Amino acid sequence: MTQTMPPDLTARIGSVLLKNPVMSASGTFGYGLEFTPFYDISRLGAVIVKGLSLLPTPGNAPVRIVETPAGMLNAIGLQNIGVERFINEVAPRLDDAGATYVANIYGRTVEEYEAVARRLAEVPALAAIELNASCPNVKEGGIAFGSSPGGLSGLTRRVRAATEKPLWVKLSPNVSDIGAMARAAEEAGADAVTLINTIIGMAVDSRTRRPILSNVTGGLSGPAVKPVALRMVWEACKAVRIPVIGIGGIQCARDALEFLLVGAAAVQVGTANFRNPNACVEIIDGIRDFFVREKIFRLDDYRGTLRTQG
Amino acid sequence: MTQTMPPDLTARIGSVLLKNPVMSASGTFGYGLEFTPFYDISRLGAVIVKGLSLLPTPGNAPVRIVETPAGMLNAIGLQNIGVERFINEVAPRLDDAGATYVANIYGRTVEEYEAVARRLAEVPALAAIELNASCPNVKEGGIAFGSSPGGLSGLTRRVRAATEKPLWVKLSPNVSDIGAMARAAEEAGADAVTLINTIIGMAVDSRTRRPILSNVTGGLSGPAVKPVALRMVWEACKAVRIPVIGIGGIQCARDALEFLLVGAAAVQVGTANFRNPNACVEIIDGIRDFFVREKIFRLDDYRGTLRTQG
Amino acid sequence: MPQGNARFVHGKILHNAGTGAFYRMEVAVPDRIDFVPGQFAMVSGWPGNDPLLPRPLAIFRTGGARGKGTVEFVYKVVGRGTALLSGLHAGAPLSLTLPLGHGFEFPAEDRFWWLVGGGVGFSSVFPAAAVLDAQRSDFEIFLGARTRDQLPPGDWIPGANAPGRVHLCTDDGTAGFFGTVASALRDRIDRRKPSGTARVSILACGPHAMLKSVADLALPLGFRVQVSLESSMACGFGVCWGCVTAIRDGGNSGYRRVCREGPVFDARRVVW
Amino acid sequence: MPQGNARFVHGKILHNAGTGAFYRMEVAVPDRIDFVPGQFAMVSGWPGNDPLLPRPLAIFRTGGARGKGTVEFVYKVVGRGTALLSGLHAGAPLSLTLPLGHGFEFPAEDRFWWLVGGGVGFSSVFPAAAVLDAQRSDFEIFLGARTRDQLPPGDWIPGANAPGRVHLCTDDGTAGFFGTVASALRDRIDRRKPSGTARVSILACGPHAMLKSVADLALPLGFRVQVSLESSMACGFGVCWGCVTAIRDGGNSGYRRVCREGPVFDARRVVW
Ligand SMILES: Cc1cc2nc3c(=O)[nH]c(=O)nc-3n(C[C@H](O)[C@H](O)[C@H](O)COP(=O)(O)OP(=O)(O)OC[C@H]3O[C@@H](n4cnc5c(N)ncnc54)[C@H](O)[C@@H]3O)c2cc1C
Ligand SMILES: Cc1cc2nc3c(=O)[nH]c(=O)nc-3n(C[C@H](O)[C@H](O)[C@H](O)COP(=O)(O)OP(=O)(O)OC[C@H]3O[C@@H](n4cnc5c(N)ncnc54)[C@H](O)[C@@H]3O)c2cc1C
Ligand SMILES: Cc1cc2nc3c(=O)[nH]c(=O)nc-3n(C[C@H](O)[C@H](O)[C@H](O)COP(=O)(O)O)c2cc1C
Ligand SMILES: Cc1cc2nc3c(=O)[nH]c(=O)nc-3n(C[C@H](O)[C@H](O)[C@H](O)COP(=O)(O)O)c2cc1C
Ligand code: FES
Ligand code: FES
Repeated sequence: MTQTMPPDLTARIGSVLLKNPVMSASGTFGYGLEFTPFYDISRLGAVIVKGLSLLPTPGNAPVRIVETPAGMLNAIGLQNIGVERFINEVAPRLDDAGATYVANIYGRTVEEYEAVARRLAEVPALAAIELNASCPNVKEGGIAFGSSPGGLSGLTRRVRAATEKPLWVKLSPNVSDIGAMARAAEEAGADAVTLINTIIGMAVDSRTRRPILSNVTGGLSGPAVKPVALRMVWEACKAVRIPVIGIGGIQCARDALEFLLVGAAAVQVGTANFRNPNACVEIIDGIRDFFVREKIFRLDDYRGTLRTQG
Repeated sequence: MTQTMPPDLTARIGSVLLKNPVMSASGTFGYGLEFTPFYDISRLGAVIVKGLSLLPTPGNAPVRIVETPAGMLNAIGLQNIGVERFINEVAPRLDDAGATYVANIYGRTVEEYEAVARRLAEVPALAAIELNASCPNVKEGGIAFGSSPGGLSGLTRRVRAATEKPLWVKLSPNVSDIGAMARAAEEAGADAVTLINTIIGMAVDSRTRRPILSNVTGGLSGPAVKPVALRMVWEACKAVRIPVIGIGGIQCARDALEFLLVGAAAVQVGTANFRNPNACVEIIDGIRDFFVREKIFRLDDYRGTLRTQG
Repeated sequence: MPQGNARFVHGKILHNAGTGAFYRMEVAVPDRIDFVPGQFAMVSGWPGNDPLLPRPLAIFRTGGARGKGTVEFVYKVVGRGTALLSGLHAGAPLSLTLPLGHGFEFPAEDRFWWLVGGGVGFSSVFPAAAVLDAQRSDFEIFLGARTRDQLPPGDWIPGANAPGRVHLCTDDGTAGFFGTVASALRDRIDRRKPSGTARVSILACGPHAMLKSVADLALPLGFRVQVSLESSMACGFGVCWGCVTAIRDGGNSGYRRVCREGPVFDARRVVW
Repeated sequence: MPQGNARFVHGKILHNAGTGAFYRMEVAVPDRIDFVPGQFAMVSGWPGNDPLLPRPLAIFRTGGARGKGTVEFVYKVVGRGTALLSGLHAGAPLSLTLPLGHGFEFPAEDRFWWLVGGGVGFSSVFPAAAVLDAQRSDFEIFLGARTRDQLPPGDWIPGANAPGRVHLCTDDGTAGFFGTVASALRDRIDRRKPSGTARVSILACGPHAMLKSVADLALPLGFRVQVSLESSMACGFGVCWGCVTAIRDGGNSGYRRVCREGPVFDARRVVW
């Protein structure tokens, strides 16, 4: 390999500058601190913490997860410590770790979403708020807001008005027209859209005749959903001007590159962290190596360069 | 194993009586005759033939398929010999083979759908017509009709009026509310709904920066989609009174039983035929063995007995 | 909150062979692993994404030195993941995240130890026995299995030589005590000379029903009972919240992660 | 329309070992398999659903008798499926659908045969050579590879002993003719004594670009050229329409299934 200067992996999500385009996906990375034994989490583009609600949430009864072919279903029910404890106990330690971090939030009502967003103003270092308008696993949860353009734009407008922070809206894939959902978020003032959240699925035991998950249905994630996620991210990129953050089944650098190729400004890595806690940093290194091999100097020289004609 | 009389696997789809609940899925079984070297196709509940159009269709340019984690994407573009040749060359041979068979049809316009349905009146032995209102791989194709309840009920009504044959409507999973789609088909006169068709996905080559499929996007099938298919079939069963035929990622008897458990009246097996040409008959035998083991005497004693409470 | 010494390592299988009902596998790892009995590893290594998730296995034994360690596991083939593991040959690569979870505690004041293993549950109590044996504690081992051939080989049992130490029980009476481990414990309790006031401390691992009956039996007698629970896991190190179990803890009751606050819990807190 | 003798069988690997750049695998199957050179099998056997689809491999040789057959394959590891195959040991189960596709034709009137194999393409031309050798036909073999070590072992070549029969070519000149197979063919044509008017019949298998250049060279000379094409396949027996290639056929032109109307096509009909 000839001597070359390292490629510039900087990713820009609106006003937010990330040192690289690889983030951890919410709910698959705890509050970030759990990964400090494995590597320095300040190396990540950003850490997206587990979905936060106004009050601590107990979550669903077990069984909460089940493996499926090349994927898994989860119905955690958004168990979390609540925004209060996040602000007092977690945020300071993420600051100490030098991490760039984003809070994923949800509420059972629009008012709860607003309240959580407002409270987070107290965290100066918080890079952005990711609005989970699509959690399939809480009865009242975001899904109500997340399945129609109207519902989504209403929610987004309200939360937009409640915070100065950059606002990322996380989209549900369980819709007929993902482009329309992305546009609804854009028009309502979102700074970026993130997709995909999990696809609603189900698993049953043919012998006991019972659902495997206490919640009956759960959210599908992992390699199995990658082709669907990639297509939706591609459609969203064509539908909006704001940055699109790609998620879904990313396991290795090559997967991440595919999302960047179809136009994603950055990616998030979720389920892959479970089998390989080092997945995120290995993906960052893999993207860098690929750029060096292919003589690509800046992320933007690669991003969105898919050639669909001849 | 104590001496027992063989369980009754008869499945009733409205007026259509099937000797067992296992059918081949359209597009994965050719015209049925290709399987005669492997087994007697009259053993199947029914053979659903490749989607038929009014005129022969050349289909999409290669590359048409690509493997994905526990699944595959296809963009065949509905290459088929046309309804004329089906009637003259294929149907008689299916009759000779003693097969119960169903024609899967599609058109680029409502009129084409009607015309194909009318022509098929000439095939007395044809058990039913399956309306593909959901092929993701032809630009004009069914998807236009298949993605909104209004579009679907309009198409269904017209085709319903054009044929005396039992009419099954095949639903696209690429929608926000599968229950609403199933109801639209039911209210428009469908005798049954079949689901799921493939989920729209995409695959790209990060190095050449090109899509892998000539059609750019394709339909995802195989084990990867099973959890999503199972959930949608369960929702459809709760939404309508007409029979629901379950499809999606079924590989073995246990998978098929899961669809029957959530309420499907019968199932179709698609991608599994590729790796194992005997998949359908092995699944029939597996269901029978399970019923014997579990002392279940009739299909209806098992179908829809999922216990979601306590 | 972070488990200080947890790490993700690439190992190489040294040997992996079936002995009776169980497989015993030794894996070479980059460094020596220090662990607390009851802690476990998340193990994967088969090619492809199906199965997708690593499988939790209790750390049975570790060895080696700085820069060159070994880890041993004992497992039973119950499904696809363990079947794939059993098919791996010496030299095959394996990915491991370890050591994980909250293991057994050994309070100095406890003087009589009863270690209870049901099925393959012995894989997490034998390491505890090894510790107690090393510190010359007074301990007895109760092993339950469906039939004789479901019991571990005698030479796997630490300190088995000591008379009256090992109690075997089989549901079908083909070996040792005819009945469940719980009934064997009750029997042992009846025969027990009240040696002072020192209470017995029980460490148990095995099927959920067995753990419950042991707790129901021993807690009323004032024994201290620690149980190692099982649960389906995705990550194993506390980030997915998939493995929880309900824990009684006064005003602070709720779902706890079996992989992190557990797998070993105080039996009094477990909501059975 | 149905391929009369195609069947789905469960086989057992007899041996599966690497020789230079290639693996050679012999599989025990329930019955003897009769096949036409150029026909192939769809092969799978790894556990799990990822990879999901079987892989097409040309039938290299078959043996055995009624009730006890064997099939041999030669393959190159290029990706996940072939890598998994290469990791399977003797005794491992394998699923096979075979024999499949339309193989090479051997018209009686053709008297001079040139067999052309590029890369692992020899796997479908050697069986043709074996047939021609058996019927004492006049044939020559052209084998192209990037480098010497990408060529098959000499003793795999049927009838290699006959002088002047085998022409080796390497892109880097490390063995035989320095250049592509196509240029070696041109060279051979130039040196060719016009032995009567009998035309040469070419059977070729290898990279798409090589097949095209062979066709471009030989068709204008009136040679008959049969090429074995590759394509990604899902089923391999004509039911998914995933493997098509564009074929010129007068008013009846269109997409043909490589697995069924092919993999061997008349080079004049192929739309390159
Ligand atoms: C902390 C911990 C330590 C463990 N230590 C050991 C050990 O040392 N040796 C050993 O043999 N096993 C151990 N287990 C159990 C082991 O993890 C499971 O047997 C294994 O994950 C099954 O995987 P599989 O793919 O073979 O079976 P699967 O195909 O995943 O499932 C097969 C059957 O086992 C059940 N099952 C799957 N996972 C679990 C689970 N985690 N707990 C209970 N039932 C399950 C399934 O419901 C199914 O009925 C431990 C489990 C935990 C949580
Ligand atoms: C009729 C036929 C006969 C064949 N006979 C042989 C044989 O005898 N020996 C042998 O070694 N190979 C043979 N091949 C090629 C072989 O099928 C592929 O190399 C194999 O499917 C690759 O699978 P994989 O999982 O290892 O690679 P993948 O992971 O599937 O792909 C690895 C790379 O190979 C490419 N690739 C995948 N499948 C094919 C394909 N079918 N054709 C061309 N490129 C492909 C992919 O695009 C990718 O670049 C044959 C192919 C056909 C169609
Ligand atoms: C166990 C689990 C918990 C999750 N929790 C959340 C959450 O709290 N908020 C959210 O927006 N997404 C959540 N997700 C979705 C992921 O962030 C991600 O969108 C999805 O898993 C797809 O990415 P992947 O295939 O890389 O996992 C969760 C996913 C998993 C597997
Ligand atoms: C190669 C291929 C071709 C298909 N062609 C059709 C078709 O012509 N008409 C149709 O209604 N569905 C078609 N399908 C969808 C299948 O019938 C089935 O709905 C889908 O593949 C999900 O089932 P599976 O996971 O068992 O394959 C096709 C699927 C595949 C893989
Ligand atoms: S397995 Fe993920 S939190 Fe316990
Ligand atoms: S591979 Fe299915 S038709 Fe050729």
